[in-house]
Amino acid sequence: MLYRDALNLALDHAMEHDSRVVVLGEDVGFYGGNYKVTDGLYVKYGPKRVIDTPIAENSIVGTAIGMALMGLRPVAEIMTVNFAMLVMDQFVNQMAKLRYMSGGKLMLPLVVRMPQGVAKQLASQHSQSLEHFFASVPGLYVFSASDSISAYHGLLHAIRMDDPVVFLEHTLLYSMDFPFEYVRDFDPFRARLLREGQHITVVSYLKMVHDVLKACEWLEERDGISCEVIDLVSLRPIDFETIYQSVKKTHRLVVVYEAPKTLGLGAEVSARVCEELFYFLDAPPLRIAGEEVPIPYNRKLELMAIPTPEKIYSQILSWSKSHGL
Amino acid sequence: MLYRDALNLALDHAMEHDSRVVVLGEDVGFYGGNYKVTDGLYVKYGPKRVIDTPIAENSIVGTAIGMALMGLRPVAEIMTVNFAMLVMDQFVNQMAKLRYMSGGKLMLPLVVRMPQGVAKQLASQHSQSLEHFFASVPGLYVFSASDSISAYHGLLHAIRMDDPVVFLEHTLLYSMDFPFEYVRDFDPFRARLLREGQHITVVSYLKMVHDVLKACEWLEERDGISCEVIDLVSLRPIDFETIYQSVKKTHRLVVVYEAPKTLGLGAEVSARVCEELFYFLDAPPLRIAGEEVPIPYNRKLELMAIPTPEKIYSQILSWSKSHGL
Amino acid sequence: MSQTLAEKFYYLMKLGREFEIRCKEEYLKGNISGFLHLAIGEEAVHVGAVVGFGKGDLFCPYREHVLALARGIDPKLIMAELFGKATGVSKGKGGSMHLYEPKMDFYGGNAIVAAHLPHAVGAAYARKLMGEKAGVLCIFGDGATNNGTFFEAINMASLWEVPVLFLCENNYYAIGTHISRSSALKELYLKARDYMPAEVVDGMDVFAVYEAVVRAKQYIEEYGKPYFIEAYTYRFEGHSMADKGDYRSPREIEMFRKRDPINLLVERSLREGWLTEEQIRLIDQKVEAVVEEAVEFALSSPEPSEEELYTDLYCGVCSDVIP
Amino acid sequence: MSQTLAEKFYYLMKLGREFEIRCKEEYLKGNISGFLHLAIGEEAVHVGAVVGFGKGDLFCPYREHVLALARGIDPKLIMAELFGKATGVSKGKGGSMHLYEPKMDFYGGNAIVAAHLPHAVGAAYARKLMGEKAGVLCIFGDGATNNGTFFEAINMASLWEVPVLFLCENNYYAIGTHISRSSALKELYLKARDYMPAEVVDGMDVFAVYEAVVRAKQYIEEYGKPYFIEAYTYRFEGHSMADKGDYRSPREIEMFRKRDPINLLVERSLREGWLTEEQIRLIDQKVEAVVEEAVEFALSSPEPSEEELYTDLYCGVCSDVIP
Ligand SMILES: Cc1ncc(C[n+]2csc(CCOP(=O)(O)OP(=O)(O)O)c2C)c(N)n1
Ligand SMILES: Cc1ncc(C[n+]2csc(CCOP(=O)(O)OP(=O)(O)O)c2C)c(N)n1
Ligand SMILES: [Mg+2]
Ligand SMILES: [Mg+2]
Repeated sequence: MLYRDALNLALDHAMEHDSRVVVLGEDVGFYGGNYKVTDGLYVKYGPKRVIDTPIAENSIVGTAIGMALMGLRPVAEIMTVNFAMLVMDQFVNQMAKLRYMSGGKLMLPLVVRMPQGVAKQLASQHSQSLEHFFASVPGLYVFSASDSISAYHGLLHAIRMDDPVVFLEHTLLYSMDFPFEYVRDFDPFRARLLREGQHITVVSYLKMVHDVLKACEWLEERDGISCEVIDLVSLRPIDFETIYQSVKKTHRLVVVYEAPKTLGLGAEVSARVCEELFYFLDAPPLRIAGEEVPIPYNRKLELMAIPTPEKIYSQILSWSKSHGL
Repeated sequence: MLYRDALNLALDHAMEHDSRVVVLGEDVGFYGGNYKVTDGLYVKYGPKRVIDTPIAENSIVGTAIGMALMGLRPVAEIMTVNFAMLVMDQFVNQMAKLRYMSGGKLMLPLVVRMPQGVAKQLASQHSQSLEHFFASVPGLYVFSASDSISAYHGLLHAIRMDDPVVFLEHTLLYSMDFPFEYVRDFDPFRARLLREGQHITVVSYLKMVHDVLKACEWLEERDGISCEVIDLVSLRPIDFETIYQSVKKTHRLVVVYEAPKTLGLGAEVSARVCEELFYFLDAPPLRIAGEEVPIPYNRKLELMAIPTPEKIYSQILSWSKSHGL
Repeated sequence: MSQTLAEKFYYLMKLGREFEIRCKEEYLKGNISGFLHLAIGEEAVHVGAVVGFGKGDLFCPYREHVLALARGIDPKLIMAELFGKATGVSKGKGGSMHLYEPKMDFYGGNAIVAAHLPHAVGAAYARKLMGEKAGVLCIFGDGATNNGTFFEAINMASLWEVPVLFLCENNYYAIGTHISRSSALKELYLKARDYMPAEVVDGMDVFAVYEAVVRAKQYIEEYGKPYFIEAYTYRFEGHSMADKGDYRSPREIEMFRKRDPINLLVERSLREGWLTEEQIRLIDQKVEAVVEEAVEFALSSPEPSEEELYTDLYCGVCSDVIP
Repeated sequence: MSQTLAEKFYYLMKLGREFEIRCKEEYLKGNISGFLHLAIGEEAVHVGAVVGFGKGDLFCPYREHVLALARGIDPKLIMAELFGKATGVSKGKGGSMHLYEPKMDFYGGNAIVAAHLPHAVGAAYARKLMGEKAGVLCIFGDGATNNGTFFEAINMASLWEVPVLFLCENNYYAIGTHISRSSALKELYLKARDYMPAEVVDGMDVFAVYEAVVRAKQYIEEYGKPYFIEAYTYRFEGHSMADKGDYRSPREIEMFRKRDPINLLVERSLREGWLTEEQIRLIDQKVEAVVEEAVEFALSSPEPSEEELYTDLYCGVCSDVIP
């Protein structure tokens, strides 16, 4: 099932079973969504529950908050995470704090969906990965979906939750086809073990998961290095238990993410593992991440700016070599 | 000299010597600034160069960008970093990227000043520390000032730079009195060694620097533990060289910051040191930071939410004990 | 009718006034801390609006003590919140700028200028979708009307046809900046008049505010559309306890104090025979007692326990409607 | 006068049209990638405005090829940018949405809707402060007028009295959303008329746009104040190459295509005797050659070197004016 269709299915099921669920965002209605995630919902549920909004991001989430306060369960779409920079006040100062400031009197059953990441030559204002902006905020939950199963179940779970969730998708995944099945009690707070391995624990999420899996196959085939691959799914909170278990076995940690390395989500994973499992580590953690630059338009430069399967492979290989693997 | 007055002096000197320097922000002119940092400038330089703005943060920085593009050297004030959440588009998508996207054709000699941190019971929407939001963005420089010397010289240097600078102050420092002197070639990119020590390297910045110094005195006096204290000053880029030198000597790292621990600036410092100096470390790094909650209004809870000299002292002490110091 | 109204107005305005005068004292004593924004001088707007609006959701800025009192929230719980006590309306976690009581449709203060306007629009959208009649009252200042969020909310409310009454209390200042140095339009109703009916009212006359709001409420509920009222008023104190307010000339302050909304109400009520000196004395006594009781309650209330630091961040449950 | 103008307009509009038709082909060939927003159908607005405005700073949205061409930026350098080549106007780092040439006062495209409006206001403030006469031209779409940043910029421009000409090209759609589903006001000039002179113009008539802009330019420079023009136009293509634009009825598209701004210009120019068939043929030939040359230049230009990934992020120098 296409990743896009899995998201669409989750929205459809939620709206079908719960009349309190409404969808709002730019072009989500009549147009069917910029990435067609909401396709068909407008016709099926009508303009009152599938709401086209003006280009006013801060107020899209702001109105969704108001709807949630009244007992609706809005799912807002911000067309891309780049535009979420206009929403940070509603995310950080409102969505994340209203419940706490009210001593628990307010409830915000609210989901904000957005795609992020490098697609193809969309240039620096349309290519960002900004998960750390949300994952650093107490009061928010942040989920990510790397395939159709986590897309469907993760989004559905987010909609069912009575707390605010930022739901991150990746632009390049929408038209990818993944095996799909309904999973009993899928838990978005548990990281997923996508590949078992002995030598190295590789932590990732969103689209990078697939690049990592490819690189790890090569490492196994060509170099006999066996990697355990973990898909975080939840970026706030991070399921460190699952990471710790794996690192206690492999004694080596690699974190792969698309955002610039400095202060990206992997910084927390690397730091936390060093602080908690210092005496288990056989090698310093390795972070493979984006370069410290905006994403350039030129394709060659664009690919240089982010991890690729080839780069992940070669960096893990040389790092393993230089640390006695 | 009061921290506030040092900032005022820097602005005054800059405006006096360079007619291209203008100041803009809410209440900065006629009112003299919410924290009186711009006091007197309105009278001295007039309303054309000390510009009162509407409550429109995104456009305060947006207009400052336009001014900078034309060759002025604006210094914008965002009243507190909490309101900078309304400015993230101009910071992340504009200020940080215009030069790069233009292949180096555009120049942005622009400074945005803002105070952050917990003052006293201002509640969660007015008490945040958000330095990691800026320090994670390629294309920005981020400076911090912990005393009157770094306030004056750091701000003046920021104004002289032809690149955009986010200049972070701390609300509690404004009315603090610090020794002042004019320093020859002060370099905001170099971290400052505020205290020499043998056993532990303690990295901090802004107001926490002073709590750290207090805690380190106690550690020395009461427990004979000698700490080396580093004030980062520049938060992007981070002067890792100075940190490495110290850690190579002490073999132990502590990072103290006011923001919630997860994904705060200290995560990068801890991760980077583990990755680069893995074999030098005698103990896992320790991060002493804010709790994972918004800042509550109640004073007792507020102080529980952030590091204090007492907490810094006791946490470093027990950590040292449990790691053979 | 006018008689019962006059009595109600006087009680609530006097309660607001005395409550906040006491807040000032308690702030200076150190029992209240943080930002404390007083509405002294603006009671006619707050009381007239809340009473006139009647049933419906309230979204307010950080200057909301009198609005909360007028909505009927127990003064004890408000004072306890200002004292940061566990018994406070927000468990001591919110403070002066963050009073909430959803049970009374009070969605509280917000410390980010204009951020609550889209909340009000979304709330009204939800109420209408759920087929409920009562609209939403959203209060904000003159300074807020220069923020982009204000216009986004105005446009969406009008576009989506939702029942919000936007009430702008124009007290001429945003902290130390006079409206003439922050807004290109000095008549703020102009900013909304193309989107919805917009009118101006004397914010020092509680009856005028009340009547305008009653009319507006009828309109938004009958048509399910938004309405805008600009109320001219003035804050007699500084912006908050941190501000002396001395950027305003004594003459200007004097001029407005001459039109103290409480005095105006008293004079008129006596003239019209709606209230007697005796009634007023009795109300004043009651107010004094209520405020005293609130302070005693706050003083004798316990601090929140240390565990409270970590509670109320997430509710951690799921709605089970979806299979 | 009209004669030389007609010739100039025809050349630039035809150049814009052919340049973008070629962009489409090159995009389908894979020589151009990313978001490609074509202004086909909107040439009268872009050319009339830039020519009419003359000297002064330009701030544009992401749909800015024709604006850059009209400003006189070498088509070779623009095409090379779209090809992502080192010779591009932004060294291949910006692409279609990010063309910049400060030497020609062209401050380029911006891919964040409405984000460039405050830039234009600040630029105009700076020009005025530095005593320069030329104002600033800021172009944006109908959808941008629903964003808070638009209103903040309008208010500040009016409050600060800075010479900005706000030109709203109303093509009725924001991607797939018709203006009637995004804006409470369908006449967008209403959003500015209380802040500054605001008028409406037929955006398919290049002479009408030109004359309106010339008048507006005189006003902003004479009074040092802002001005607003709403130009009605239509994009014949989808929002970008990623959008088929099929949410618009064939009838609607047909209706607007009947008023293709280039045809209107040709018909009128022939009728008025401003242009002859012969002249038009010669211009067409020239345009063809220029576009061909641009593509060849782009094709034969080198890719940026790998070091370029890290350059141009900071300039790393200091102004030495301050001791
Ligand atoms: C977005 C934002 N910017 C700035 C501030 C700081 N601030 C608090 S109140 C205020 C003035 C608001 O004036 P107005 O809207 O007229 O309300 P009033 O206090 O006069 O009732 C400002 C600038 C804030 N809280 N939020
Ligand atoms: C802040 C922001 N939100 C959303 C987008 C995605 N987007 C790009 S163009 C566009 C439509 C803009 O419509 P309009 O302003 O009418 O300009 P037009 O393309 O019609 O000329 C949208 C929603 C964006 N680039 N920036
Ligand atoms: Mg005001
Ligand atoms: Mg449009």
